[in-house]
Amino acid sequence: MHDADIKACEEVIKMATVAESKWEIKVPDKPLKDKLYFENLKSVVIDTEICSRCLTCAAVCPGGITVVGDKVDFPDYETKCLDCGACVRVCPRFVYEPLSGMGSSTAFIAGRSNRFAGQDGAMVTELIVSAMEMGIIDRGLFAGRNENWETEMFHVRDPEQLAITTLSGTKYTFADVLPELKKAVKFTQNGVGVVGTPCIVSGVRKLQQEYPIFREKVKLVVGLFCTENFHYSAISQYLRDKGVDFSKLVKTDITMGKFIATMTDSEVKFKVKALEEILPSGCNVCCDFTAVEADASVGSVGSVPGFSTISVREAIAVKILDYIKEKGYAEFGEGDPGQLGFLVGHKKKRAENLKK
Amino acid sequence: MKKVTVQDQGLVEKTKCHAAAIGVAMKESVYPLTATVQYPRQRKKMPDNFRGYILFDPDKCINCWECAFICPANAIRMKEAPNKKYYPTIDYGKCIFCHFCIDSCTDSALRTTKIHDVAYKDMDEMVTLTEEMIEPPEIVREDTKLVEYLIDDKDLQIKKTREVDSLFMDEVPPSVEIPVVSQCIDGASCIGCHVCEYVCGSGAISSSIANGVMNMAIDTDNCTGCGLCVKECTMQILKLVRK
Amino acid sequence: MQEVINELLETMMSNQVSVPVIQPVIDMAAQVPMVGLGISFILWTPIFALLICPGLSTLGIFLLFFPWIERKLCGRIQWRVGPREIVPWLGGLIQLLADTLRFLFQEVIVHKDAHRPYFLQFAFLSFAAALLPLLFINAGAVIAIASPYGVQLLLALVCLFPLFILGLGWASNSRFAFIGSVREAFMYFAYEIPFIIAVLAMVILFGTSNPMLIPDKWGIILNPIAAFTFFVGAAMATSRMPFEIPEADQEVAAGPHVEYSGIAFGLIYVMCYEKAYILSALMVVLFLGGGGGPYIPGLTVHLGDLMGIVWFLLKVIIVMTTMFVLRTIYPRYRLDQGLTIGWGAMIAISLVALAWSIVFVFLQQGGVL
Amino acid sequence: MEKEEQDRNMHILRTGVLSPVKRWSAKWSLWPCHFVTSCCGVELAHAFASGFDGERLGTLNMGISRQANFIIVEGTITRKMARALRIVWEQMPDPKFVNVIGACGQRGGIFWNSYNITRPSEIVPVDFFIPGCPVTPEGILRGVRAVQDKIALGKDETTIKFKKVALPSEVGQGSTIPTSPKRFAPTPLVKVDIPREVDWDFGSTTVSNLKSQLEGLYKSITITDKNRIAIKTAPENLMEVARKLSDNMGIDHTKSVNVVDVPHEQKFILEYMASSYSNNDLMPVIITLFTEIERKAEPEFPSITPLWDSADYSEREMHDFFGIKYEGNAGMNAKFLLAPETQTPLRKDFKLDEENYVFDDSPLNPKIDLPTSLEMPAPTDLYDEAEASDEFIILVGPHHTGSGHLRWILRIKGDIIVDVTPDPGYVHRSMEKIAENRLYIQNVPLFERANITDPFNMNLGYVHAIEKALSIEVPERAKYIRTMLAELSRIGAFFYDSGIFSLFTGHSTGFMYVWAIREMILEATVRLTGSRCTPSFIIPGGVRRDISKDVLDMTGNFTTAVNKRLKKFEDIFINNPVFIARTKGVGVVTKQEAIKYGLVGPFLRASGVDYDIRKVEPYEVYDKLNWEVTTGDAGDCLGRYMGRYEEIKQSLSILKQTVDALKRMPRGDVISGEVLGEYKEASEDIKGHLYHAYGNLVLPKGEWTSVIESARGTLLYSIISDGDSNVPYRVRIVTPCWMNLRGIVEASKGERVADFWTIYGSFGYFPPEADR
Repeated sequence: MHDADIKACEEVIKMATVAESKWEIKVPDKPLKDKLYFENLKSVVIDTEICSRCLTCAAVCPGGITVVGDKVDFPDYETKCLDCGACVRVCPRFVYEPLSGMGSSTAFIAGRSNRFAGQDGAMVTELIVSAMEMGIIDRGLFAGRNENWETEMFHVRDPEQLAITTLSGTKYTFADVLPELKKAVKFTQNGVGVVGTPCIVSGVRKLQQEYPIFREKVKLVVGLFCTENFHYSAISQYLRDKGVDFSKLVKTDITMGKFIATMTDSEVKFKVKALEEILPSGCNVCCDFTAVEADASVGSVGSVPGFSTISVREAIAVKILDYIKEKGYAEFGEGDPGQLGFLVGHKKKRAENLKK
Repeated sequence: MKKVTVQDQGLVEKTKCHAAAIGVAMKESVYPLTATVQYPRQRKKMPDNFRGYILFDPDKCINCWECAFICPANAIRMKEAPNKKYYPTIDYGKCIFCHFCIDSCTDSALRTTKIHDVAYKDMDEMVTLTEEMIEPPEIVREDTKLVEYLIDDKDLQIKKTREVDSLFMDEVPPSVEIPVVSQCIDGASCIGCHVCEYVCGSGAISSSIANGVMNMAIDTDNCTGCGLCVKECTMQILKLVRK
Repeated sequence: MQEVINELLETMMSNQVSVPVIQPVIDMAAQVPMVGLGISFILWTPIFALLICPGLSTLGIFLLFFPWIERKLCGRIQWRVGPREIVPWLGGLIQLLADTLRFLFQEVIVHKDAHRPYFLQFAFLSFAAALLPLLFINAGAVIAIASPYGVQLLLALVCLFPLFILGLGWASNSRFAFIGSVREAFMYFAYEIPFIIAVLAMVILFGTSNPMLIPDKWGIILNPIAAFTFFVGAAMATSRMPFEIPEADQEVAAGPHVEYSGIAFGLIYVMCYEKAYILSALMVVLFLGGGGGPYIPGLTVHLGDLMGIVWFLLKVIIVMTTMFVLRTIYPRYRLDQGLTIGWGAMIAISLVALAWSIVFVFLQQGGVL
Repeated sequence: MEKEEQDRNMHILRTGVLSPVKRWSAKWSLWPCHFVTSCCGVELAHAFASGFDGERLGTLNMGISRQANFIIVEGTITRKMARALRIVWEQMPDPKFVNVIGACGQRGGIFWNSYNITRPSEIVPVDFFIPGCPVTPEGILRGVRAVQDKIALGKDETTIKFKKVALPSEVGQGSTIPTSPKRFAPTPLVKVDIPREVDWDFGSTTVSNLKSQLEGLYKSITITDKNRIAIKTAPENLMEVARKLSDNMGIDHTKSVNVVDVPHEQKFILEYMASSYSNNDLMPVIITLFTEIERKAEPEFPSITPLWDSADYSEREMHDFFGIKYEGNAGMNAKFLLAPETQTPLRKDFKLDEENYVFDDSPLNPKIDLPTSLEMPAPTDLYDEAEASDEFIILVGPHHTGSGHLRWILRIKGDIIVDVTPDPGYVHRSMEKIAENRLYIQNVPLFERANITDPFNMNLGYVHAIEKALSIEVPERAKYIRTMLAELSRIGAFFYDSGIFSLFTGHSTGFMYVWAIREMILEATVRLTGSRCTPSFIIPGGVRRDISKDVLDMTGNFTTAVNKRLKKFEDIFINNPVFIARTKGVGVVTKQEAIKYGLVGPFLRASGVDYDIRKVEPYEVYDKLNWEVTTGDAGDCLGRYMGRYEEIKQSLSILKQTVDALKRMPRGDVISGEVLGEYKEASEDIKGHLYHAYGNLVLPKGEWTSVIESARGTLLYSIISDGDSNVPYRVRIVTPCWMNLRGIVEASKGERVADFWTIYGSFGYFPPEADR
């Protein structure tokens, strides 16, 4: 064959290897047929006040759903909405089936990290860092805060970064975890570990269910025990009224039905019940206390002070815990599912009560 | 290691050096090694790879925005043409003549010229619109001679010829052709936002809805491999692959 | 009244510059009443010397064209072209005309810290004062004031220059001008003594200080050491490289000149050329045989006095060019080095020159030479 | 107002009976004042030197503003320089004209979003703008011609005429506007001691040695790369560690002082990069000593200057940039590089304007608030103090024939210099800040602008840091090409400095001669790369394209052709007894002083330290070539100059060797495939694929420090990457001139006033390089 012929043949072969790229996308149903998907979302979730502000929609929206004030909104959706339907596909509450209970928990362990100091056992930190060390993930998403106790997301990529004091400790305000998760997925090479409240965990699972890329990249989901969460504007105002000085605030905590804000020189305590007046509407309908969909859930409830309770569900969590045990990074004890059960029940009851 | 020491000059040495210095001056005043290009009347010949003013060919432009993206001085901005495509404009008040744009232009839509001596009376005129970049411009020229610097192994030789150099190259040296096309590597993760379709300047990406299923397709024949869709895809599921 | 005029006329007519080749023209013009008087007035040697050569006109032409020569030559040595585009076919000959006119029309700024009256006066005075020594210089046989003490007078007047430069610096009230003036004062003392001694050596050698009586002998051959001292002294006096210390552009930003603009600067700028012109003329008279030159058949006879002038001017141009071309050859000495050279080597050399002259004269009188 | 001012000048020329004469004379006598503001000044010098000889047009460069009637603003006018520009303009007599050359002086060029530049057209009325970066000499002369035509003929016209061609109008598919190519990682990981596995035995022994010596004082000791060790300490222990390093290991100077702002972690990372000139084994090793302090408005930290004096000016710089107060450093009361009104610009919360890629109605360039006052503050009570001690103050610069673009405050007593205070920053164009906002590849031309007399080395240093980070092996041919280019530019820079030196000693012929030689070098550069001064030719992984044979021949010829002219230069300048008298024994820097003040490059070697990075830590093909390091013992101006001269002869030999090697080599790959990835075919010529291959370059996380021997000495680039963003998190550049600034100051003390310029010239100081 002549050279030219060889070349031509090669061309043909090359053309054959790259076929036309085609793919299909499932278009979700629209309850309101003539409206944009966002308007559907708005009418079904946002306007009915069952939105949990998990921001899963914002994480996928190519147009620009964001939070305006305390509400999820899309101010100029009429022009910017691309009407792709991603928001309704991922919204955990568009078709809402409230979850409750303990999920598929296989074990309840109490643990305290030897490496990190936290509000309780610092086991969230420990789990993520150990996963990083094991090479399962290369970054973890934590909610930090600024000097005004507003939450700010933080991509932890190195255990040393966890020395930052603002990362540890419980925050009782919503964090923009999922939009950050999307950025993290963009940047990550190995995988991402994410920490979040039950609603966020649901969002992550929904994302993973819908889009393989999240299944592939989000390797570890640590849930947090959660009774309620607050809008920043509401709770900060409330706390200020109670005399909390944010510049001196050291930590916030809910124990034994009491909200405790510890400052450098004093403490402010009040009944959690009192906070019900500012409870976000989305939390009212939520019955999930333990983040049932998470790989593992962590919280202070159910173990002695200084320890965190870990509710282990998935194999990956077991693997990490084994690693921790092997390395001796943490002390372990027995968790008490009973206490947990009480709070699970309490949350469910509250939702049912409020529903009425 | 070489150590440099400078000896003191003795009187004889000094006198010699004085004489040498004066000697150079005397010799140069008779047979000078003049190196001057008398610019407005003569013009130095620039090589063909000279980086000067930039011309543009809209027919070759694939709308990839790479010239604008790579411009370190942000001198290139894309302007919407009547045909809804975006073409570059150059602000010579910012341009640093690094020609990163030309080296980024896959299909040689941008090309160089040897124009580099221009005076503007105000800064607003320095913005060159796409319309003005297509045809070679006219500059004020007073030169009648072309001067070429030649370096042989003895000295710099200055060759003067009575000709008026053309400042425009007839041929644009082609770049190595590396055919790449955009492909979807994870169609299941597509959210169907059409961003890729909207940003595509060549219309290679198409979509259609039938029976509750949206069909997306990239036409590899039309795809210019500009990579904009890859860059814009919010889910990062597009990739440039070799054809 | 008539007698006085007649006497004056007689004096005039007896001391005319003789140019045989144009004598017929002059004679013809003399027939016309007023024109003839005018022509003979101009040709009257002192007036001719003052107005034509070596006086104002020559000086003016020098100032207009000498910097061009300098710039062209320096340009050539420096591998470039020099002023040209103004008239390409003449090589930019009238470049200095443009510069001068431009300075004339440029604003003269007197800044608010300057001493306004002196600031302006010194600029003009220094220009005027620089003209005075011209009276005592002869171009060949043409001189304005022939005096037995001509050379001394000339020296005395030349020594006035630094005073004006000091004045310029003082009136400018600027730090660089101040440093420049101080440097000028230092240099003044350093070059003045060897310079005067060198001239004295020549006066002794020639046995006269009347420039008219100095023979057409080449002093540079009779006493080369004195010639060298004089030349270096002149370079120092005119702030030429390597002694351009007071006006060091890169160091004190032209020193005393730093605040001057417009025509005031123009005057100062040309002053340095005036100075160079006068010192070169003196050098020509003392060392290079003044207006003397080889006999050129035909020309020498016909041109008469003009021939002396031509030789004189040619020599002046050569000396001045040499002096100015120094700037392409040398960098600048430091102030203390300049002073060391002035007070040390130069005085020593000048004393040797003096001794040489004395020995020379003794030998001459003893009939050895 | 400016329009009026501009009209006034033309009005003077247009009115009066003598108007034609006025116009004719003004036309042919445009004397530009030396307003050398930045790198375009190099090309201005070329336009007025033997290569193009602007004097032909009647334009004679004049040092003094009072006598000039024309300003050619050469590029960047910084906030500090803006005042000088206005003052100089006001000092000039009417009628006067202004040309602005170079993109920096127009819409800012590559520095368009710098925090420290202004636009000359907002300060003085401008007659003509000449584009370019830098402008070619032809462009400068074209500008002069345009002004001449404006004066004589009243022709106020742009000299280029574009033909408008209608764009295709058949409406195709429209497209949306893409987003910015820059990708900033959220809460980036900023860590300067990321360990790396390297094959370096000496490193592990050094580390264990360090660990035993610094027991209890350090937090961690990490090998971050070959020859790079990072030591982390607590803030209070840093001084002690430094003392131990200095006493026990002979670490005697700092190469760089760096601060990294990490707002999301509420901390500053304070770094000192130290190395040794006295311990031969440790010469190539750079020890990064760092600590973390809390981020607040004005944090305090003890200065390291009592131990390492070489850190002095860099600490002052960091004080300007970040507001960190180094206690014990004398310069903490005032700004050093920046204008007084600029506040801590390198903190991350100080945002620069973002690029706009779309041509729309938005303004073409960001708004700049001009400095309001024309005062140029000198240190307060300096005058009184000087007067009390019978001293005299002279301010040299920023507009002075012999100052370059910075200000020197000379305290003199009689003819003796008592003290010199430098006031740099007149060309500080905030490269470090801008670099944090640009793609890695976009910073290649940026850093080159620091020193356009030595562009290839400037390029090479930055590219080296990237290649180190990515562990790229460069093709052999590219290595030779790079070595050739680096030496070419070293020779060019030497001749630049020689020219300036000869001007400073008052020798204009020396200047003209070397400028003619430089013209040859630039001719070679333009044929090699397409640009005279700013080639941006070296890119990560190689060079932009292969070099053809005839250009190689020409470059090879240069090495012998230069001799003829060099001999004449030698006779008239180098061997000139007056020159030797001026420089011998002047401005002596002893070996101890040189080490103490952290001098670099040939100026260090002139004081007797045998330290050349090309030998110490060989890069490219220097270890394969035959050449010698030149040192000297004298440490005076002549020694420094002759040392460099000797070095240039070595460089010419290296150049010859590389050209010969390249001629023998077949044409081939010049860009490493590792960096090109998918675009491997472009390895001979990047044309068409530059953005594809480099637009999304991301460096692995950590700090990547490269040092190379540039023309004037050690050039250090330190890139901190977060591993995610395609822009650097922080880039620290320490240029040789910045380090040598101290040398000038110290060498000048006790010398005579006129010697200051000799010393200044002998150090080859190039302000844009120092100020960055």
